[in-house]
Amino acid sequence: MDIPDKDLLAPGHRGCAGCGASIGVKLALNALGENTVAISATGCLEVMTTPYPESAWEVPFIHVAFENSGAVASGVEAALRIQGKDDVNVVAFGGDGGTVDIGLQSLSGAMERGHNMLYICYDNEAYMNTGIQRSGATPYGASTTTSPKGSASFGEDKPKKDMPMIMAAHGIPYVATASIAYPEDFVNKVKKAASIKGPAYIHLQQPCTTGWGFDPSKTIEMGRLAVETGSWILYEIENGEFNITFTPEEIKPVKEYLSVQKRFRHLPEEQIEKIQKYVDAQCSELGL
Amino acid sequence: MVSIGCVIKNPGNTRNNKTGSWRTFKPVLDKEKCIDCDNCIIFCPDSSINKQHDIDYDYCKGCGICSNECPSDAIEMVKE
Amino acid sequence: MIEIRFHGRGGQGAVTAAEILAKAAFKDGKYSQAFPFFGVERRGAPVMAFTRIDDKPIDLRYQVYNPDYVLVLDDGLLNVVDVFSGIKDNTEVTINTESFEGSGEHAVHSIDATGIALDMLGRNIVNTIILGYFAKKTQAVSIESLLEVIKETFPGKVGELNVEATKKAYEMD
Amino acid sequence: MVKEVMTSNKAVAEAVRLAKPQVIPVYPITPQTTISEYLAQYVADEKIDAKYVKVESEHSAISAAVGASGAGVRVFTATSSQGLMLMHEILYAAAGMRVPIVLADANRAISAPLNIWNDQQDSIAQRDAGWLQIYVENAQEALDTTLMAYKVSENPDVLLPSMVCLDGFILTHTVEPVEIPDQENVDAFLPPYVPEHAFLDPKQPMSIGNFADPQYYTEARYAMEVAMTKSLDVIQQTCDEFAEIFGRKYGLVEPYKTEDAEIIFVAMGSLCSTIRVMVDQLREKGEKVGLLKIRAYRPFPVEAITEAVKDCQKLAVIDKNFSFGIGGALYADMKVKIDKEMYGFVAGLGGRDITPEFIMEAYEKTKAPEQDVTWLGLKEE
Repeated sequence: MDIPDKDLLAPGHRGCAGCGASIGVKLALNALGENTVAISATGCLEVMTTPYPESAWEVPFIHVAFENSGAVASGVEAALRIQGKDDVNVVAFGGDGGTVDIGLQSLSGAMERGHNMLYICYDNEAYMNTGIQRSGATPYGASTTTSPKGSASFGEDKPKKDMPMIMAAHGIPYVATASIAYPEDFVNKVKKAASIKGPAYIHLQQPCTTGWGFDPSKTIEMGRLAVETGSWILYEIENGEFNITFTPEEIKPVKEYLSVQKRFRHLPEEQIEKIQKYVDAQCSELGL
Repeated sequence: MVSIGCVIKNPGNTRNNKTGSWRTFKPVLDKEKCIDCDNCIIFCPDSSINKQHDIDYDYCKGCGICSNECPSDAIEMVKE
Repeated sequence: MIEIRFHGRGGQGAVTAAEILAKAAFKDGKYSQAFPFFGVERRGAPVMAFTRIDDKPIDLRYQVYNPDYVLVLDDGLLNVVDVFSGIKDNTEVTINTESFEGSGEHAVHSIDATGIALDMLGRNIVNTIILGYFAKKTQAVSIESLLEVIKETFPGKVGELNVEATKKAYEMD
Repeated sequence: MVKEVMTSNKAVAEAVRLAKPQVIPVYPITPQTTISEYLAQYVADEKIDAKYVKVESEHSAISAAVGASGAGVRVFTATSSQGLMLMHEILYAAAGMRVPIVLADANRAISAPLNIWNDQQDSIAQRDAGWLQIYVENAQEALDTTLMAYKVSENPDVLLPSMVCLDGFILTHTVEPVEIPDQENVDAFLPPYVPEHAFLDPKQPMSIGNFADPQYYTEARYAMEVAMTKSLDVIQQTCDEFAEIFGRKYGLVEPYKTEDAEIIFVAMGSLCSTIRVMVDQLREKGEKVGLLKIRAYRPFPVEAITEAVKDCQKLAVIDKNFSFGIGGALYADMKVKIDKEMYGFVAGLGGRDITPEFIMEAYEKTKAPEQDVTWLGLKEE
């Protein structure tokens, strides 16, 4: 992989030690290069990178609110294009909350209108910025502060919203899933998305040391486990054509992924089995 | 005085913020063992390892991802 | 200042008629104003529109309650709406109807605009025809300006047909 | 220069065409809709060289507007009522980010009960968002004010967005003669927007819309108050410059027969037309009465108001909005800042027609007051 002389996400930002979002955004920006304008939803990313008067963004950056990065990006894109700046990459970032929940409408509108832009959802599977509340992207069984385990609860009782497929249903030219643990796969997808004219969406799984409950050194390991257990499947849909982009040599039991995270540690065996069945079904549906 | 609209015109200036002070353990690289896979550079959340694999302790928060992802066990986490 | 009130049904062009009249008066060198009273009703429901014409700028911004002229585009409205509401002794009321048998209390002109419309336009759109008749009866607006505005409002063949129909109404007794 | 008969909505669209914004994100809503339609057609017919962003909501309209303005181009959007309410959060963000957007609000009542007709509660509800708010009285003023709004908002001393408030239906759907300025003159009056404080250019990266902690937030908001105060002069200068070129004079406020008036009506928007006629009628009967039309509600022109009402005895303030337990917003602001005996009147809510009788009632009740605040034309049962 090409290593740039200077990262476009500067150090000194306030992300947690071991922050997966920083890794994902750094990789994406480096892949896109300097001729890029970035938009961010409110969330961990925005708060940790732009505490006035400091900013970690080495490319032009704008943030407006939590739920509107799709629409803000639409305006940015329109403004750049009308000025003839057709070659500038427009990339919008939103966390899972800002993407699959509160920002869904705004994003849907942006995708439907066909803006030439890339939207990257950095998915850490809960509202981490405000202290680990569940989102529509929180997986089944995860204990969060608003889907806590308890005497009558095993945690989140609904499966993760299938956001990439919702995006694919918009008929946009490029949709992909990715993981920070597979940087080459991710970077290739970012570059492909940028080269395609029209809207592109990448759903990037990004383990969160604080929210998932694992040692900061294990951020990448956790992402790898998600993929190796089939809990997170790497694929792309290019002009409607579906392709798995990474197939693990052997698919490990999901328990290996669940048992090393605090958010799943409470799960009884029968719930783990249920999750295993769900994961198996997903794998077979997508052809992994 | 704040800038108009709190716009930041010299971005990248989080470099003023030396997050190295957050660290409890620091990564130490044994260059003899290094196989130039660049994993430590690619995965560093704080852009604290340069192309020559020098670790910038001004910013390294000591997360240990580099050590964990090093296939040749060339990076050891040492208590500050 | 003269104040005109139009009664019609949604889709019959009462609002357009009020605007055409205002534009024609403006072409005559006068000041004018036209506006609808909109309900949320749809096609077919009763609507009202108003026009004011004056020699000086018009500074009134409320509805017309005591009109000098009332134009009724559809006699079916007579059973639904009090088209005579607020009229003055000298208010002239024009109704699109084959024949009007009122109480005799009010001065009413009747014109079979629908007949002309069906005959000349092939559909029951009477707003321009009523305006032609109004222009003749009142001379509140010149027929030349009226026809010009009708042409501008409806370009092409529709405009030409409307101009002919309006002329016919103007030439009627 | 051509003169045409048109609605205020068309007049606004004409102003937008002349102002040449490059991005127009709009979402239709009654009674603003025809603005969004005219502009879509102008773009379709290449009368404006702009990107018309067909957003899926007002929230996205204003969000895209902030994005585009932040990216450094001139932007226009328009809305009304519920749409403005949906924009609420981003209106504050726009002002705080100091992006000089111009927005036309077709003033309409707020639900519930659902009502599409005119009052001014929608824009009044946004009075503290940090936007300049100018209320207009007729179609000509709607056109002229839209042009002036860009010049004021884009002034480096101001850099706050502007809201041009025009009464729904009473203006938006009323046709009347309007003078359309020549493009040449408009270009001379309103040069292209050249942003210096904020734009998005990879050649010169900057971060916009940042996070500010307690150490900076207060100063950021205070800077807006300073800009808002400065905008008083900028608005007046802009009006003077406009008058030089186009011959039509406007101000922060417009006094009418106030010099020797004992009672002065104070109001905003289209209502002022009818009040002016009533003032003339009352004057004919020997009553010493005048009108103070408030054009600029934000910034609130305390000095200009104080000067205009200094010699009168009483004020009759008519609001098309209401703050519970207080009275109308204009009345409340006047109470705080203007040292005069005054009475508040709430009228015209949800499209209730404000007839001469209502205005006479306000006059009588100011002469012989019974209470501080009166709802005009309220049906008792």
